[in-house]
Amino acid sequence: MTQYLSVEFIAMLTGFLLMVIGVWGIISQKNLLKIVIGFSLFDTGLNIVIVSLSYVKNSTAPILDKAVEVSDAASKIADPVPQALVLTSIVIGLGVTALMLAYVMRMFREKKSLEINSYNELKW
Amino acid sequence: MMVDDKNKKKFDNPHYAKREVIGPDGKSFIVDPMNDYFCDARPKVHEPNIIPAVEKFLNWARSKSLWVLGFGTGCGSIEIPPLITPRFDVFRFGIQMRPTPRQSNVFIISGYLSVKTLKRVIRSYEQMQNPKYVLALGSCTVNGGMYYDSYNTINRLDYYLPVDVYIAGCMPRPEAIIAGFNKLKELIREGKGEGANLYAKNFDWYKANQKKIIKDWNMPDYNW
Amino acid sequence: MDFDIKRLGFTLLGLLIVLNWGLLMNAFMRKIGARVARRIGIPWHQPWIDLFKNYSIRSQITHGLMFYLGPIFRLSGGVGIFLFMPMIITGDHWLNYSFQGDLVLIMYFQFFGMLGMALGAGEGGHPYSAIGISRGLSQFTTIEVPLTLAIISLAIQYDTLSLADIVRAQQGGFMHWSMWTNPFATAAGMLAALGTLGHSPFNLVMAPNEIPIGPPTEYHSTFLGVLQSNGAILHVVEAALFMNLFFGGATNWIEFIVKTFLIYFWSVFVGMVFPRFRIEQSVTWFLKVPLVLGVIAVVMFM
Amino acid sequence: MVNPIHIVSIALGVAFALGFLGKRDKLSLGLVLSTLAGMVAISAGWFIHFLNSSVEPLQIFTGGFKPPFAINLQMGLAEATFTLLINVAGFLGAIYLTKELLKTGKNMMLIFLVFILGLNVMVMTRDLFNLFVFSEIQSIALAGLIILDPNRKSIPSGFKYVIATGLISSFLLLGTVFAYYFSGTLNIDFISQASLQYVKGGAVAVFMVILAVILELKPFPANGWALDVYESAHPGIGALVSGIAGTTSLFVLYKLIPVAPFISDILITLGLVSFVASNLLGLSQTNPNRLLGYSSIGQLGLLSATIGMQQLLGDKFIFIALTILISHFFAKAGLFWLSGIINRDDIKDWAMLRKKPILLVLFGVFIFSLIGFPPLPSFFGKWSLIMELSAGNQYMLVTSILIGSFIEGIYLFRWLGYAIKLDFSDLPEFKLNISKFLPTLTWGILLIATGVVASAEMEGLSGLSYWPLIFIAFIYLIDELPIYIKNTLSIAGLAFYSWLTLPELYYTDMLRFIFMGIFLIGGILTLIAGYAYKGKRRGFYPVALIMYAGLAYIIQASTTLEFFFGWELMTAGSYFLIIRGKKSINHALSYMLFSIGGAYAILAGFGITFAETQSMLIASLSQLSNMVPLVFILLAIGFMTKTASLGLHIWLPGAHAEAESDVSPMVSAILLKAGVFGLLLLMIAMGNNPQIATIAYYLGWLGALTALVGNMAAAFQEDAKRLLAYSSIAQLGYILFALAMMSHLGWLTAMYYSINHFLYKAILFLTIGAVVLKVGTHSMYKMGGLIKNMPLAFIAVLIGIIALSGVPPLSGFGGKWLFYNAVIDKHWYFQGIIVFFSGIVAFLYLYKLIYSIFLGQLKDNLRHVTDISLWFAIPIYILIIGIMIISAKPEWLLQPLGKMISQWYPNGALAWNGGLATSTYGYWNGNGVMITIGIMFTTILIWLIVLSRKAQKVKQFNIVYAAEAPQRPETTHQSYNMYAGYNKALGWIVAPKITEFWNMMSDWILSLAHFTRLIYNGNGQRYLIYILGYFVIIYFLVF
Repeated sequence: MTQYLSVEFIAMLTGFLLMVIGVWGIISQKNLLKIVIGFSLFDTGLNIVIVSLSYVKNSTAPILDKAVEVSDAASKIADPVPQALVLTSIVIGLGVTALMLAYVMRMFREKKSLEINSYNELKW
Repeated sequence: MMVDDKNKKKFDNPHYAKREVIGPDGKSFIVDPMNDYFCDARPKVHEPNIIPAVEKFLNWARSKSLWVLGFGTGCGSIEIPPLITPRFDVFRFGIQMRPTPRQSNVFIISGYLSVKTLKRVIRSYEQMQNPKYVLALGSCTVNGGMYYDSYNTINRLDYYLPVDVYIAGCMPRPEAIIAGFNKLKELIREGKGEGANLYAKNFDWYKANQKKIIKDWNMPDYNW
Repeated sequence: MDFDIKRLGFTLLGLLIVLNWGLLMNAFMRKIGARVARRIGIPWHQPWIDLFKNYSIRSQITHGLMFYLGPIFRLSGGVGIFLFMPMIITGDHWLNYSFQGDLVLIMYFQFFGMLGMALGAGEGGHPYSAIGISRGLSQFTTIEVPLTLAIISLAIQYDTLSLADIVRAQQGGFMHWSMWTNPFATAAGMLAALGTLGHSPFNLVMAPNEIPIGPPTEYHSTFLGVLQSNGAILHVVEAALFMNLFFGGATNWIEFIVKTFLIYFWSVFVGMVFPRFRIEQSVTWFLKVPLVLGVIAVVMFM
Repeated sequence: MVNPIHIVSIALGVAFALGFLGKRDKLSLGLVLSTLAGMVAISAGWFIHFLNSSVEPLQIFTGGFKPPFAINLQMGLAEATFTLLINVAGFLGAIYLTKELLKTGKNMMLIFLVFILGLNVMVMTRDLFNLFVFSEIQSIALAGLIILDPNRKSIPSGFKYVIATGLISSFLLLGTVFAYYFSGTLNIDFISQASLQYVKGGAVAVFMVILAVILELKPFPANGWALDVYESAHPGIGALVSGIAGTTSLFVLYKLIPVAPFISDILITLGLVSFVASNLLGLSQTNPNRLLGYSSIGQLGLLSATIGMQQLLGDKFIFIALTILISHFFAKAGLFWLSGIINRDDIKDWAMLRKKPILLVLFGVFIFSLIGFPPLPSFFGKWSLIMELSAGNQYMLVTSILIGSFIEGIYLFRWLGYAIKLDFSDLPEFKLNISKFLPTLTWGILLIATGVVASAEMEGLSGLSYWPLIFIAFIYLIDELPIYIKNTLSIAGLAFYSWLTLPELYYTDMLRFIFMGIFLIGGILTLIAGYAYKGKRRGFYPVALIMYAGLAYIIQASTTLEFFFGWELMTAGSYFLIIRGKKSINHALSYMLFSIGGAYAILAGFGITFAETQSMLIASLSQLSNMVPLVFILLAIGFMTKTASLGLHIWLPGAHAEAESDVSPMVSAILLKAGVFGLLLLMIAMGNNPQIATIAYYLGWLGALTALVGNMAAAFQEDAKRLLAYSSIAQLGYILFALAMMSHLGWLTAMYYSINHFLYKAILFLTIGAVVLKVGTHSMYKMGGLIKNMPLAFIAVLIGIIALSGVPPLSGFGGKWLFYNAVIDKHWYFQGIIVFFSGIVAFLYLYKLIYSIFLGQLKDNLRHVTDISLWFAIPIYILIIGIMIISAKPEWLLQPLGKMISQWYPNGALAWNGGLATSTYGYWNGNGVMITIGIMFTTILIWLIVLSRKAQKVKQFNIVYAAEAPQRPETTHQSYNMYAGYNKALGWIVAPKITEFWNMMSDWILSLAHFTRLIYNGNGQRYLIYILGYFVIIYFLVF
């Protein structure tokens, strides 16, 4: 039971919860901005999940200095790779979100509407 | 050619008027049905066989095989069907009906002849082959009979066609017609059934007579 | 091929006999028809007189080359069937040129005259000719089906397609005829014969009161004479075909004459009794009863 | 050798440097183009390097660490190939987009460069996270490129694209990190070594990674977003998305398969579902870009399925995948580029291509490449794919691939037909921009070149000579020259080939000699008629020669591949020949569809054969022991689509009737014999197998019914060429019937018929074609009385119909005689009766043909028509001489034929005594009959000439006509509906039930296509739901 109360588990659960909320927002909201927000939530949740994976109990930050010797670094520090990944992922998420917002702006400029259903011209 | 041009103007059959048509190559040309559709050779005189014996034999055969064109021209045509019934049975004498003028030798003008019918009679007659014979029934063919003063009935048939045998009566009974056939046979056997040659010889005269009475002459002059 | 003057002589003599017998038979049939209608009818020599008359017509017209060739094809068709058919089976004299081809040749040579005639009449340009031909061809397609079934049945039965061999196989007595040994084929064949010989109820091709006389509407004088000669030959030869197939052939001319007369009479007899069929009626009729009989005939020997 | 890392570095460097260039757009473009050229050079260098030597792939370690501690890139032959493809396409794509890039400025160029860069890295990287990063870079760049041409359509579709790819790459990321979590590494090689599929969570992780890649490949139905991009983005971008991005994703998929081997099976299913469904949806699409989108998705589906089949295909995998991929790569990009040049929203407007004929040729090359026609690479790819799959007994896969390809063929050939045939006079003029044209042309040339390279790789194609194809290419190059030069050259070519092959075949192989003779001599004769045409007749000679080359290949083939090569070549050539007719568009399409269907049946049959015998020799058909009936039926169906047997005959009447005057005899008298030859080969190979006897029995019935229905239908036609076409169907029915007898006499009949049919059908079609050229109509009732204007034509038709009908003494009778003997010998009485009946029905249409055209009443407008062209008359009369010789001396033909057939069926041969042939049942002396009839006919002719020498010649209306004169020729010519009574009695036999069946089928398929595509309702959210749903469903399918 205790393992389900651990930090990493709660973090991961939160992350997945956010992702579900985000997906729900993306597929249920009709407003373009809300969709983008949904996506943002989803992305954040994803990032939390990634970070939660790197957590190693009772370990310290993955910085090789006096606190952690190189020789026993592997057992003492948290996994640095997901942290590096999450940085990249955040950047990319930012880029994607920005791109989406740019698109929303142009769409609004074209049609003066933020309703996703008014962009159904292309079909079949 | 004796036919005068005045009559030609009366050709009013729109199907026989000259017309311009466009060929498949896109070039247009004139079609003149009267010349293009109909042969314009005159009927010729066909002399009998130069060997008298042969001609005599052939005449005998012709007299024994009289093929009648089944074309009822007037009221007398009702007298013709009885000929082939068991009561009169002209098959006995080698007489039979043919449906096409090409194969017939005998043309029975059965009674009065309206101008309109005359036109058809002339056409059919000219399409029969030499030798051919005309049997004329009743007084109408002799002098117009009871229609002598009608505006549209001819009075005297032999102005228009060479008649071989007239059968008097109004109308003649089948017996009389059979008698007429017998007379015709005699004539043929004697070599006197040369109506076709007579017609060819005096073609211009016959044609002029025909055109005089047929006002709307809208057929070719030579009906082959 | 060696030229055989004797064979040619016999063949020409046979042709002469067949021609005259055909004309005479024609007269007989018309006479019988007249008597049925309680008339006296034509004299027995009327066909010859008509033939002479037609050859003696002085003037003729022609519509063109094919019109001219039509009767020639037609007569060639009739004479050709004669040439390839054994007439009298005993001896070698009256077998004609049947050694050049078998039953199949005869069957297909029927079309030679028909086709040529149809072409000639077609060039005549008369619509009635074309109507007659279209009817004739239509009718002919189905007439041939039971006949072919009958022939195939015989070919299986006698194991040969040679007409002479089929006739030889039937020799030796009345009961050896195909009529008895293969009654269904005979029935199918004889019903087909009604169509082939062209009497009522299958004379729609000529239908005198409707389309004057169909294909020969434009034919006259010598052309008609040639057609008449062909008609005489063809009727005898067709009858001879059925005689050879079903009725034991002929061993002498007397037998030949009697048998062909009776076969021809069969079609005249039916013609006297039944009125004319419309084209779709006659086409379908041949695909009913005669066809079934023919199928039974084939199944019997399969 | 430049380190491949510099592909990345120079691209990135230039991308940054562009920012400093200010507004100097032209300079920027120049820089971008030269960068791309540099990238091409680098990858080309590596490509050549790896091609020439079997060196180990180069590993590049970034940051100096080895994996798993750092990202590594790999450059091997595969990577070099793919980066080369990407960079070349990127370079040419940039050239293609010059105008647009200059208009939008350097930002777009920058994005373009980044896009290509992203793809390059995706190919080279061995690191999962790096893959994610660069696929994101690539998608973001692409999202930017979509609004290269910003409009109402492209902006929303870009948005849909961003959301969808965002979602998909999130899955990729999620999968990546979990894969890392379970394996402790991000390196693909290490992950695959870790065998994550056995770890519970690990399997899910790699599953997510793979599925994200699959979703990048836009599988049906989770692909609405991609379709919108295809439709709305600039076609130049569409080309990049479909051609390069798709290719890259495929490579990534290929790379990742070792990570999750369990996905293979599901991948095959998904790919094939996508392949079949997308092609189905393409059926009711009219927008060219969206149509290309469907086609792209279909091809990507096929390719991903191929990747899944890696284990099944073994050694051949690389070859198969590469050839199909390259076909897709070149063809799809090329088609998108063409679409950009045309710039129309309806595929019907593609007739515009004809304003620049070279574009039409390119279009044709691309289309044929997608379907897989020789000598294009996908032909070899599909062939090998089918062979290998069959060898693995994967018949379900074979079936679905063939069905999908067939459906693809429907819309692609419909489209091609529109481009070739529809009227383009109303469409606007357009200028061919060199920057747009050059890339397209390059792609076309590269496509053909790769085809040639691929063909060199094929086993079982060694016997094929490429000289005919080179000769055809030469003829195409001189297409601008006048007709007589090309015609003479073509005839010379055929004559030379005849001289090369025929004498040798005569001594070695009689069967092939005869068919080769029909094909080549027939070809020469029909080409002679071509002199009658004027002008240049563009495009005619190459396609006609392609058909003849195909026919010749079929004859010379010793392996099934060569045979199929020739078969497809012939189909392609004849398709173009047929579509040349004025109203041929639909008929050519249905011809093509039946041909493709038939070809696939043949392919499947050959595949099964190969599976068992492991041999591609045609002779191996005879060694088959399992599934013989199936193979026989498949191959027979394939061949019978060419012989147009009942049920498969729908294409023939229209195709033959509407074809040009000298094409009709080519396709009728000559082409159909290819099917006969195929059937003969089949029966020779398999005839000994007892299981075939039953099938042959039914084939016999089929042939008989074909003969009956064909002839019956011919009798009711009003169109002269359609009549002859139905007659061809019937004649081929006779031949099928005779072949199916599988006896000496049966085959003798079939061979004799084949030769005869060639002779008289060529005569009839040539003559009628020549007449049609003169009178300008096919309708017989509009002609009439032409005997006086056209005596030469009349005599030719007369001889033709006498020969066809089987009336003695001409050659047709020999066929009938043989036929009777064969039927009785084989005891096939009832089928025989039907065939016999149909033979008599033939008289109806033959008479109608000759009467309606040449006899009866001459029409006004035809009064001045002259006789047929001499150029038509020459081949016609040569053929007539042929008929006369065979008629007079049938033994000259029948004796060698009999000798040839005796090697397969020694029993039942004819006995010859001079000219007299004797069979078990009957006898026939063709020579004697000819002489007898000749003498008799002449005698009677002389007799009548003597009697009627003085007959008066009269004109057309001098007929007896109920005492009146006829009025118009039109109302006096009894031709229309000539056999009304017959129709009333037996017309039900030809009620178009079969046509209705096929129409029903096609309606059903079309409505299915229409109904299915309604799932794409245009709502971006719906598309996301599809993606999620796809994910979930596949998840439950896998686990």
